[in-house]
Amino acid sequence: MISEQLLFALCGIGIFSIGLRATLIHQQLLSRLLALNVCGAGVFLIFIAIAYRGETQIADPVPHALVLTGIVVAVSAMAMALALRHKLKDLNDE
Amino acid sequence: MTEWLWLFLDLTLILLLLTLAWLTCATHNNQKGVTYFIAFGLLLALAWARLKAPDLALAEAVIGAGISGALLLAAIKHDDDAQSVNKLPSIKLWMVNLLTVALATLMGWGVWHGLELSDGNRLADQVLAQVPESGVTNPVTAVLLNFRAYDTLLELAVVLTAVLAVLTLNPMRKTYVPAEPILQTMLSWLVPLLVVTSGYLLWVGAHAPGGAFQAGALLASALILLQLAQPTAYQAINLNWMRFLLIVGIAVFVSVGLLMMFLNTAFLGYSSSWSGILILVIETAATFSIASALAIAYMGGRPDGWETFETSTSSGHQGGKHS
Amino acid sequence: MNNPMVWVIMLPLLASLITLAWPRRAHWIGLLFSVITLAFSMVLVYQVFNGGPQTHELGNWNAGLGIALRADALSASLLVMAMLVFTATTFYADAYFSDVNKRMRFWPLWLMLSTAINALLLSGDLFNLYVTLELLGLSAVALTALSDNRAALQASIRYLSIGLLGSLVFLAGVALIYTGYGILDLELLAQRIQAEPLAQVALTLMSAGLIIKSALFPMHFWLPAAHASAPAPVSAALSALVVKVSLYIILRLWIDVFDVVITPASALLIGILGAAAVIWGSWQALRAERLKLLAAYSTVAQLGYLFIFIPLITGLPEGQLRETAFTALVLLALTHGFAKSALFLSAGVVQHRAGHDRIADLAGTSRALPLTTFIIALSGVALIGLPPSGSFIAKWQLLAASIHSAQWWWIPVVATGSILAAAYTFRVLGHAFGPGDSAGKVLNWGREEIPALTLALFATVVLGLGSAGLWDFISNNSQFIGG
Amino acid sequence: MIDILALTIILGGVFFYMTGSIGLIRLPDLFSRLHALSKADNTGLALITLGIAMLEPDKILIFKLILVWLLMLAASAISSHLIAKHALSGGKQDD
Repeated sequence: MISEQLLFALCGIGIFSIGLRATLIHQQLLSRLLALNVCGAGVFLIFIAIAYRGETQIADPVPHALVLTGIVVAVSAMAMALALRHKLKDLNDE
Repeated sequence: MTEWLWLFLDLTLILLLLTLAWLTCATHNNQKGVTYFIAFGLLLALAWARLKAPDLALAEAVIGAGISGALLLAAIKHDDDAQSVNKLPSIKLWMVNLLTVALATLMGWGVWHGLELSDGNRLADQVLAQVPESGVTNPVTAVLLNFRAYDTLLELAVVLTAVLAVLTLNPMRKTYVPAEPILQTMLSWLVPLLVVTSGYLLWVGAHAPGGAFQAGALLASALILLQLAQPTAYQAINLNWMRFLLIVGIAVFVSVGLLMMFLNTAFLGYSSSWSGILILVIETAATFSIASALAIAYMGGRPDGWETFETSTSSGHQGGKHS
Repeated sequence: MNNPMVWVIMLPLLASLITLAWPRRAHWIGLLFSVITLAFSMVLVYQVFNGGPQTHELGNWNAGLGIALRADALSASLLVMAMLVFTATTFYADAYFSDVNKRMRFWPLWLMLSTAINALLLSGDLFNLYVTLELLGLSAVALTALSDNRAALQASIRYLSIGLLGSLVFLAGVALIYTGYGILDLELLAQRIQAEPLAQVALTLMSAGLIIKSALFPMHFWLPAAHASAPAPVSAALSALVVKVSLYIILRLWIDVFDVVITPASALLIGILGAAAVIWGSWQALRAERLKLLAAYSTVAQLGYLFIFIPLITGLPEGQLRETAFTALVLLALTHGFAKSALFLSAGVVQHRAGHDRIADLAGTSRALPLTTFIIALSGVALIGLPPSGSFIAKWQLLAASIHSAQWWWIPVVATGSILAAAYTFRVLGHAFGPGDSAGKVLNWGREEIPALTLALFATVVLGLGSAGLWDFISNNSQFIGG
Repeated sequence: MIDILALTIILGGVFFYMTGSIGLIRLPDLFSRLHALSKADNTGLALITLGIAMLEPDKILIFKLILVWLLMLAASAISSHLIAKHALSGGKQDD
């Protein structure tokens, strides 16, 4: 039977690839931003999948801490990208 | 029997995650994309819970789906529906597809090989053995604020940088209409509840899932709700306080770190009998900074008077050239 | 006062907070703190010179569990270069921004950029590298967006999404490393790593992410727009430092940590990309119509040279020859850092004075701005690789290494690149010295020109004449060669 | 015995949820969708909360579950109200 780690890690790779493909394809900022966030979620899922150590054991806390950092970094980057987008729209409207 | 049930549930979750990821990425309609993305974030929180990462499930629900969702929805509020979609030439599209598939295959191979190679423990045993020394009992908090506290410090710097960018780029959004009475009634008891819950999360982070980031994000959502109900509430805000709140997290963190360097030679090397209290102090300060940062990110820019006070109070430093 | 490594990261960070809290005195705080930080970076070099590579285990946790700061000759010399460029540019920037509000926006972000660069150069941990990369990327984008016109905003949006993509791909590689080895610390990883599929896949991912960020040839498309549209001091830092520190991680990974994994074919591939960057970047620089765009394309080319060193170094046997090639690489990186920042700063002066930086309309600049023209010429000398600049010695050693490792095919690339560099430099100078209506008197803008002149002199004279000292320093204190 | 009862109640909750979701997809306009979703989901949530509470020995956790249920109830009632009111006042009715 396939282990949960491999199963979810492969899912993470799948999500990463979907996001990566969309990042490369989309021209428009917001779609690209969503794609980048999906892409990041895939990487996070790989980390958390391999941190899982079965029903009985505590999971590895290091990847959890790393991903928590990653989530906060991702939301900061998103806030900044949206601010840039807003400014550009304002300039375009003028 | 239960094993197969788990496998079935896992596969369902994975399939849903992949589908939502695909839908988020495939649509050209911003509104749909954002909606799918929020749903994706919530499902991801479920996946974190499944993989025994409750700290992350909390963080993802509050930050990943909640705050990001709010930011995105606020951003697309005034978008036109019609999106001009210029399609890639099909050769380029196929190259991208090929690249992605090749990379995914490589990564799959790498992960498979990596799982074979590893003993499955990695740093876990080492970290768990040291957790009693760290001053807290929640291992994730121990890693975040003691073993790898430096990462967390730089992460706060990342948050501050993003907020500085938001503050420099735009003035605050001012298009809010007065809220429904029913929403205001709800908020009058929901906001205090959120504040209390956020304090609880901060406190409980020492020994159970929770901590500064979850607490900060929750506090930020309280601020955002307040803004939705009372659009004028922020015009009275004291700008010096706002500056103070933004920097207090890093300032306390660095001060503690440097103080410990004088006492114990290593930057952030807490004296072990004090580490619990030091971590709580740092986390409290960080909660305020994160909350104010996320709230400002939602407001979309600087409040009135953020920049102009220098010109009004002093002629200051002249340009220094063209003379 | 016991550890300069901590101080060079914490001082700019603290300064950034103070400038935010007290914007009225921002420029004094910025200048003061960057000078002190520069002093600490020199202390660090002194320590490395006397005591070999330095380690600081943060939080008193051993490096596997916690994070370690590390400095060896490579990171220490890049750090000093970064701080010199940064300090000079800080003095320049103090005079550059005339708008009060803009200056207020500039300082906290600028010091945050310095924090990120220093933290990245000293980081000894893979995930920590990711966080510093993000800090670097976000502060660089925010600074680019400071010149708030449409072109700059479009460039910075592109810069941001490309940067995020790069760091995510890098992070995916880190995830694979942690999967297989359970290690994030670079030194422990170097002991543990073997030539196996996992390591190769992970290295491919991490390098791909970093190549995007350091704008190696096929991934260079975002760089010229971003670097050319940012305010001049920001462009100087972006071109001289920001792309270079991503390249520093690539070097660290390829030559130090993953050296057993590297195959000659992969080294050759990255070298070929570097060669393509040299030719393409120089050609585009020659065709560029604006001075800042020329400088940006020239960055693409100059980074290419640094990548050509990778197949040479991995192709040489351990020992004297390899050390020499490696030192030449460092020398070239340092020289380019100084020369390119000087060029961007002078371009900023020209732009302020003339209101534009179109190369074709520069006629008369040499009379109106003699010192600035001189600085442009000096940086040109370093970019071409004429004596006595540091890059002359570096390129000489690059040719020598090509011969020693029997990879003669790099020689025509270097020759072509240098000829093209000479062509684009003389094109600018030719226009600048041309007869023109240089209305007005001779101008010296000391506060802007002196920092630029200092940097240009470092590139051409100090590094050229002082290269022997650098040679000793690198070959005795590098982790790379095991010396 | 209590296990089987709890399981039945939880399954009942799942049934209500599914009905609500089918309603969301199949019903023709915003108001009936909203109706189906809020009614069915609240009932479903109540049943699932009840079922889990029966299985849970820890009293504090039961209290927390009830709190979750109440909060969800308030949130869904108010958000449905807001969506409906927005739609009535001239917002878009389609998705």
